[in-house]
Amino acid sequence: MPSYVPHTDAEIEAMLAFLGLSSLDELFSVVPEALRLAAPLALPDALSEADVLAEVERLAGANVPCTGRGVAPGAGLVCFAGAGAYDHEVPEAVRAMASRSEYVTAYTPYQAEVAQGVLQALFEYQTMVARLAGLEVSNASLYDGASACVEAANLASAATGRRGIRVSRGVHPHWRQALRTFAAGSGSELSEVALVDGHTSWDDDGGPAPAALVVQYPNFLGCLEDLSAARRAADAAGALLVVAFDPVAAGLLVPPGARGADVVVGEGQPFGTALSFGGPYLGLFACRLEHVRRLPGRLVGETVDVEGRTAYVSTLRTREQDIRRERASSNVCTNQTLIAVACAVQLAWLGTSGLRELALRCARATRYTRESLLALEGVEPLVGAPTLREFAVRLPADPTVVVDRMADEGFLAGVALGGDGAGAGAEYGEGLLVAATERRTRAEIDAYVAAMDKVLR
Amino acid sequence: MPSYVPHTDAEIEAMLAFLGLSSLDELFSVVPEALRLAAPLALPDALSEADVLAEVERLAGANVPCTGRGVAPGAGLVCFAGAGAYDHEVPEAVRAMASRSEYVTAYTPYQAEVAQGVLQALFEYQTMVARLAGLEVSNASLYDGASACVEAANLASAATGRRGIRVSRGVHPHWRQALRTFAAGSGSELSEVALVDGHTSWDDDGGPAPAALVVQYPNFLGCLEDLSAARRAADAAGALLVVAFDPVAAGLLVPPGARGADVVVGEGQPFGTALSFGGPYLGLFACRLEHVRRLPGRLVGETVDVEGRTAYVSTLRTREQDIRRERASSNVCTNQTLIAVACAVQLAWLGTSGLRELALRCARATRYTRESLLALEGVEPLVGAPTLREFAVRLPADPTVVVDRMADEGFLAGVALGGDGAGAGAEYGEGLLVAATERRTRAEIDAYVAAMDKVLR
Amino acid sequence: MFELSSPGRRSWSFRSTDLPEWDAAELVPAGHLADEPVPLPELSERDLVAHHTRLTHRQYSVDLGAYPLGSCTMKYNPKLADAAAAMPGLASVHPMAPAQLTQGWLELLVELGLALGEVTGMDAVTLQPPAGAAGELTGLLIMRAHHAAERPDRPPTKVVIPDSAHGTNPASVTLAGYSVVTVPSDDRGCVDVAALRAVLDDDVAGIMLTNPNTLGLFEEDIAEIAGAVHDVGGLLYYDGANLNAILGVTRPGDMGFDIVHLNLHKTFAVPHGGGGPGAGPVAVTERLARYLPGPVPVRDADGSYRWTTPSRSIGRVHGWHGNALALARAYAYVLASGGDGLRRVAEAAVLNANWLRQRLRDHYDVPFDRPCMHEFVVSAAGLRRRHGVKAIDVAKRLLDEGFHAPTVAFPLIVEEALMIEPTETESPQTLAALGEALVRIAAEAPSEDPGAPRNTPVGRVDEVRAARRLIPTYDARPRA
Amino acid sequence: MFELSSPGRRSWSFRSTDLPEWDAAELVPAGHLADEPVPLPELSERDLVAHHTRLTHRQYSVDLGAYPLGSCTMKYNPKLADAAAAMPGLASVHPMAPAQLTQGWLELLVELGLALGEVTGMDAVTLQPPAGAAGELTGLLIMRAHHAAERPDRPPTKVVIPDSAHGTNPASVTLAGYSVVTVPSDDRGCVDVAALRAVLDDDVAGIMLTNPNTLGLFEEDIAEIAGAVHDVGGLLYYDGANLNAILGVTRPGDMGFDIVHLNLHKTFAVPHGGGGPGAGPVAVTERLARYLPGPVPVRDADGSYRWTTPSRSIGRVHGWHGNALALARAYAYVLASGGDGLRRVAEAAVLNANWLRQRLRDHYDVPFDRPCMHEFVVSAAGLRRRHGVKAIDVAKRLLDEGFHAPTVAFPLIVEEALMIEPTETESPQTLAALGEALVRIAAEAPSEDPGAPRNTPVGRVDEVRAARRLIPTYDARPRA
Ligand SMILES: Cc1ncc(COP(=O)(O)O)c(C=O)c1O
Ligand SMILES: Cc1ncc(COP(=O)(O)O)c(C=O)c1O
Repeated sequence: MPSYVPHTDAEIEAMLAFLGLSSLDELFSVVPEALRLAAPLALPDALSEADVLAEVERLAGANVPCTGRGVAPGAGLVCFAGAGAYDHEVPEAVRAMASRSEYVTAYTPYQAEVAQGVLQALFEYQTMVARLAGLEVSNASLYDGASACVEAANLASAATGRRGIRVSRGVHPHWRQALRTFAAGSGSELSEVALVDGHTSWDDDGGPAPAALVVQYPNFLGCLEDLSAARRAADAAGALLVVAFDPVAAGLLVPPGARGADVVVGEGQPFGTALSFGGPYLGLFACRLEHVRRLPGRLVGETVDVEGRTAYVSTLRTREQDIRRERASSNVCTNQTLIAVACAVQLAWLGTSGLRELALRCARATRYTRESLLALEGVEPLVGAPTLREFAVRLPADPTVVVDRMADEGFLAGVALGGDGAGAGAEYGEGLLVAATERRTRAEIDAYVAAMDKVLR
Repeated sequence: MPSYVPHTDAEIEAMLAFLGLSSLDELFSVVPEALRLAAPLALPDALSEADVLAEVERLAGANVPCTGRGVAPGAGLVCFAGAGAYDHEVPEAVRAMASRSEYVTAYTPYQAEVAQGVLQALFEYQTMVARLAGLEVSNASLYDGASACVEAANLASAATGRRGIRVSRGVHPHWRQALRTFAAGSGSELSEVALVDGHTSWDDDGGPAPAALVVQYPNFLGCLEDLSAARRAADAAGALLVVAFDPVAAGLLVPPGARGADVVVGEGQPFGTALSFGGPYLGLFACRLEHVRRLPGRLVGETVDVEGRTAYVSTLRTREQDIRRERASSNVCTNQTLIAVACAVQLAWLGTSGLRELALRCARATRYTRESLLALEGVEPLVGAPTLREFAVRLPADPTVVVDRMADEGFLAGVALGGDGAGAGAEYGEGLLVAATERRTRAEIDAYVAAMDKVLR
Repeated sequence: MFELSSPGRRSWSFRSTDLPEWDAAELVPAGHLADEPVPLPELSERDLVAHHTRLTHRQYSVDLGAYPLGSCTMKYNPKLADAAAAMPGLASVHPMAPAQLTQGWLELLVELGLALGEVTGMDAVTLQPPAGAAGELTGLLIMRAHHAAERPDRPPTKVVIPDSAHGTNPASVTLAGYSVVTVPSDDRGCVDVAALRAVLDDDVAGIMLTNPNTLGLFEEDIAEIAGAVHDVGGLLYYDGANLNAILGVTRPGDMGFDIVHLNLHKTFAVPHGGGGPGAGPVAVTERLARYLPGPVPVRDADGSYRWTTPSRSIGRVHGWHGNALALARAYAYVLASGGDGLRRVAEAAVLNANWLRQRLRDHYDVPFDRPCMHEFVVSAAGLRRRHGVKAIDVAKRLLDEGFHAPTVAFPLIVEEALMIEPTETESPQTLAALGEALVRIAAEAPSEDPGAPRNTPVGRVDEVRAARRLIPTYDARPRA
Repeated sequence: MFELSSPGRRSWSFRSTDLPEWDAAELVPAGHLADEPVPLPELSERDLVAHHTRLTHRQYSVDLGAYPLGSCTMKYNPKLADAAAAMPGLASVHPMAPAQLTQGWLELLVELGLALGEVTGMDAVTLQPPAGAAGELTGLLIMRAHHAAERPDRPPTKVVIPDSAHGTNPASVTLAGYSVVTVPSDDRGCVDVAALRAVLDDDVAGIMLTNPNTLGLFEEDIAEIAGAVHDVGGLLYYDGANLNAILGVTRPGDMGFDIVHLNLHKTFAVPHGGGGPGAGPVAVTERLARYLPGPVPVRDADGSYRWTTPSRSIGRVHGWHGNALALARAYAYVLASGGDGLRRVAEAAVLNANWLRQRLRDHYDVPFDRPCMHEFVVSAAGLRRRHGVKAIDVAKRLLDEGFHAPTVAFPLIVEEALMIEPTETESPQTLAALGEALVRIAAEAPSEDPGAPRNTPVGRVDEVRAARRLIPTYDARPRA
């Protein structure tokens, strides 16, 4: 119906004539007869724009989104789920800038002279991510937190010539799964390090000397790991320390770089990206300058043009696969530039004081939710370690069932750990992982706890 | 909370120091003490962006919008109301272009060298509107259809040196009200010309020779007036003929200019503007070239720059109030440029074939709705004349009550004429004015008629 | 764009409806059906989007930088208002939907009206007028209705306006059926009160003023002026274009005005849209409320809302309820600002203007050399005399510096006027850069580049040719 | 931007929550609390918006014009996909919300998977990989898992790729733990089948190909190649970057491929985002379905949807479900196109490429001079020899003409390569203008302007300096 092919029949004929052809089919004469499709693709007929949108609207209507703000009843769930994907506000200015079509419809900035917009935005992104991490360089984005973590392991292996990767069980279970998947190819030897009451216990596991120790801060259960202890353990093993950090909590916490992290990775979704059913998100990646030639993905550098004006360009491209092919430090080509731009806009929207305020507000809401929930009969902390970004509780009921029932009350109650539905990270035992962002009000939290009280009875 | 004032306290102090002042209050020392507000304005405290949007969302939630597409139940009403404001699809490309911030946040193109974007878009708008009207010139927008009609009356008075304006009762009642309001100032003498079974009967009313005859095509009740008859009547009176046309129906109908209209006005909302609770809409205005120096509002012309490149500029500005002051042909300054740009984008999106197809689809949906409704017991045509864009029926019930009850069924049933609620245009008798646009499907119309059947029982 | 057209190419598609496919001849009675379709450009969506995206790259705007166009208040409009106006619960409401289906809209309008009443110090409001000039005419028709009721035998026929007034004022006066009496400004740039007194008599319906006036100067004698006009039975009309200067500081109502229009697109964060849409609500004192255009939204004791028409309404001034989505934007801005925020707007606007004025004082002629409010006027008369550099040349040079130009040639009472309104949303850094550029332009006047602007999408545009060889449409182009 | 910062200035605001205002020290245990806040720029919303709006005016994009970047398929992406991806019912869903709350998403993913299966001629799909390269690695890990299961004792260790392959292919092969065996192209620009046969043995896990290949030429011997690779127990991997050329014409599955990735950002209307996000689903034949990353969405007999993990899944390759909103865009595009529409895409893409190729044939060297598919490669080797004008110079000149440049220096097997992919969304008029510009540039080579580009936001950028004096952040700038 709406064809995005502009050619009219008359134009097609004229073009074919120019080529000495008499039909469009002849364009494909190089394709062996036997391989040519005899019938059209078995797909539905083309729909008009309005029909497409109506169909997508129908599908969207079959979801129960986290659009609840305690405003209109039936308008969606009020979100208390986190576990690596958070319900933060996306300011309208950020939305507006990230949807500028020049950012949206450009490609990788191969021709710097006409790509200063994207390049400068990425340079600013790199600067701010490096500052957040407390390190010297950042790349211009990876796919998501999980893939950033995989790349960090690869960097560590290349830097140390070792294969072992010791990963804390406090690292997001999905990230550990991804590490395992890609280890099949990279040859990394993963070993997981147990949590003791919410903290990683780095005692030597007797395995071979590792390339890296990987720890999350705050970890999957929201607990604040002891990074100094991790650094000591890394030093003892001669390994790099990879810290998967939460960039929002970073508004309050000592930067991982300042605690000795060699590589810092993270999920950038909280800055400027909606929940989006998990993607596109944003892999944050920062490291010490000494590793810059092993940095995966794109790197933008500042330079000058022929007239000496400041200009930006993709640099150290000899690391990349289009030049170095099988010896490249990573295969990442298309990355998440637009999401990185949104992140850069949002970080500047926050500024120094806003980031701190955001972190503080999240911490307050989380604390208030935690205290209120723990006041309910039978609700207990899952671990004892102090938490910040989120927290886990043990419930007097199957957490997957609780999540289901709470949805009827208008809440996404959290992420179920274990239980009959085999919630995420069953290894932690049965529990509910709860996060409250700056969007959660006292009224919403009180209503949530009241609903929980009802559901648990 | 979010202050759009960027100044920090330190900056304010430095700036005050530069001015030799010691407080912000001193800036206002010229304002006599007695006039200065003693207390702050009695307005609520500033809200954060999120709180503002939540409050507006609450208000939006207290409306029942015409978002129904027969898709999700409870998602809003399916719209069968017209009466000058129509539920057409706004294509996403149009939405995207009309929200480009360069169009949105510029002002009137006073400095042509940096306003070629708006100027060229308006030049294209003028061209397309003139073609729609079948006339030689169009201005670059007026406030809405009603104000365009008022301006047309003023133009005619100025052109003829007469005061009388004979307005058909087929012209939208609100437009006639506006004509009356402004006649109090302009001194126009309005006389209304009755409809006979849906058609204006132009028999001489014995009044003074009029400046203009004003007729709507199709008229308020959707009927196709006889423009040739109107032209003859105008000729007989030595008056200009002003035709208020529907730009969508223009996709099928002979252009008013070709039937002798001197001025064509219309409401441009159907092209690219949502229902918007009545505004911002768009006043279309086209006339014969001989009247160009009386044309109200802005006019863009093509010219060249110093290097001979094609360029656009506001022209014949000596008609305008900022130069001609009390002798200006109109007081319009700020107009509806952005809406005109959206209209221009949408007209080009439609193109020759799309406009015709749109008109055809509206006509089909309207015909199908009319035939189905008239099949219901007790539903009768309000007038006999053939209709196109919409139609009026007499119902076996109070139309205001019917509209209310149909809303419970998920439909905005139409616009009530007369009835206990004193619906619009009570002068036409009790009835319901119904329009069906290209968005209405057979399923929606069938459901509408079934609901009507239920409501009327 | 017309050159991009190719017959048969298309962007359009429509919802599938499954309706009978009657053809045109079956639907349109004989004699009405067009023989030929309307010729419109036929483009792909791709070319249409590229065309307009490229056009926007040839367009300056507030979002790109400073826009110190005096009298126009080209400030930054927060993006939150775009989001508010886009909500389907507002944007998809039919204007004739019954009140019980539009309670949210009515509440919004009532609340906005109350807020505007508070800001202006007035008692009742109409939100119908779609722009400032429409507000002016509305206000003058209210004035007219008032006099017709009060003095039916010999209603007054004249309205006084100062010589510094904006062009819409005299035009509106004429359209309201009054004749214009111009009162001169004194040497301080304000209304010459003696001269005003001289023209006041019982044939004067009222006076239109803006305060601060178009020179950016506060009319300090406003109380005296109000007394004098009221004494002859006249009313005072406040042109709200300059309200940004006094938000939360003083109010037209307190100054003695009877009728006020507001330009929500200047003061209340409605973006200018390349020339509109705006919104020009009119606020009046209690005794004039009965004349407001109808219908107006009201809140009933039970908390529900409905439409009502004032007892002696002048009638409708808009097809519907005014530029509703612009009103929603303004309401969002009021909520975001709060009372304190609005005062802060005025403070910063006046601070910025005075700072820049001070910065430029030694480089341009300053006709009325005293502290200003939110804007000020300098003159290039000296530059013209000494170097032949006119105000318009300064303006064009400023375009080359990446800024928009100030308003030129207005107000008319200042020779080679440059009217500069920085607005409150420009930072001190931007202000410094703008001042720097203007100082440099003045300094370079002796060797002025007559070819400016050069860094713009097109060079100096031939306005004379546009008017002489009028080409108002593509079809009017001379055939090649 | 950092220069615009002023301490204490701000854009931010947050929802009012009415929560206890514990301070940082009460919330963060000792030893964890930062002494200093993270230094970030402090801007007004106005300056932030102006900064980015200005940056976008320094950025070329598809929406501004033709972007014939070979291998990248920079076609116009319909705006309807933006609207689809913005729907709150899709965009505001938490990735860990239980399946019963996300039935719409699961249905969308299942339907998209089915459509991609039909387009590629494969049986099962994972939508997790977030880009093409991620798809490659995923596919190769599936290959690895297959061999590990089939030949656990002596799994193969090598993957064959042609010398014309995109750089991600060898990089992915390495990351998958295989070594790369390069096979040369023959003088027709296709895989040298004899050379391929020579390297095939049971240590070969498979071959990665794209067809049409990176020269835009269809590998006519694909059936023979497939047979030969399958004969030694290897699998065929299809790099889907060039799928746009064959939509609805032929399918990788029919050619004998076992594993296919698609670049939805090239073929299925996901905008490129300045370098991403994209989506790189992987489709496989029935026998490989068990290895797909999990979880995958499935439809149960009762019409409901749930997640399941394939029996021998290689595991997760993304933190969640892939770039979900990109997938929603692609689904909207599939719906809008339908089967016929997709074929029309291929036809027009191939038509455009051949037309332009024909137009340029006499003006550039054409290394493999025969009809192409959706793209083609010309060489500036002759221009370089005769006039010292390199491919990169041609590219920079084209920027000055208002077009984006083609891909330069790829594929590596062509000296001074210019790889041109006009895509199907460019009209014949645009194509003609592009051809005209390229012909002119070749004609002007004798007097080539070495200063190009000149009409761009900056002139030729010093890449060498960027690498030598690395400034990767604002903080690394040399202090002035
Ligand atoms: C002083 C003054 N009065 C009135 C107006 C007219 O307002 P509008 O353009 O909204 O009709 C303007 C607009 O520029 C103005 O500056
Ligand atoms: C031929 C070919 N293969 C693979 C890729 C890699 O895809 P992506 O950039 O999505 O990772 C590309 C991208 O340019 C390509 O052109």
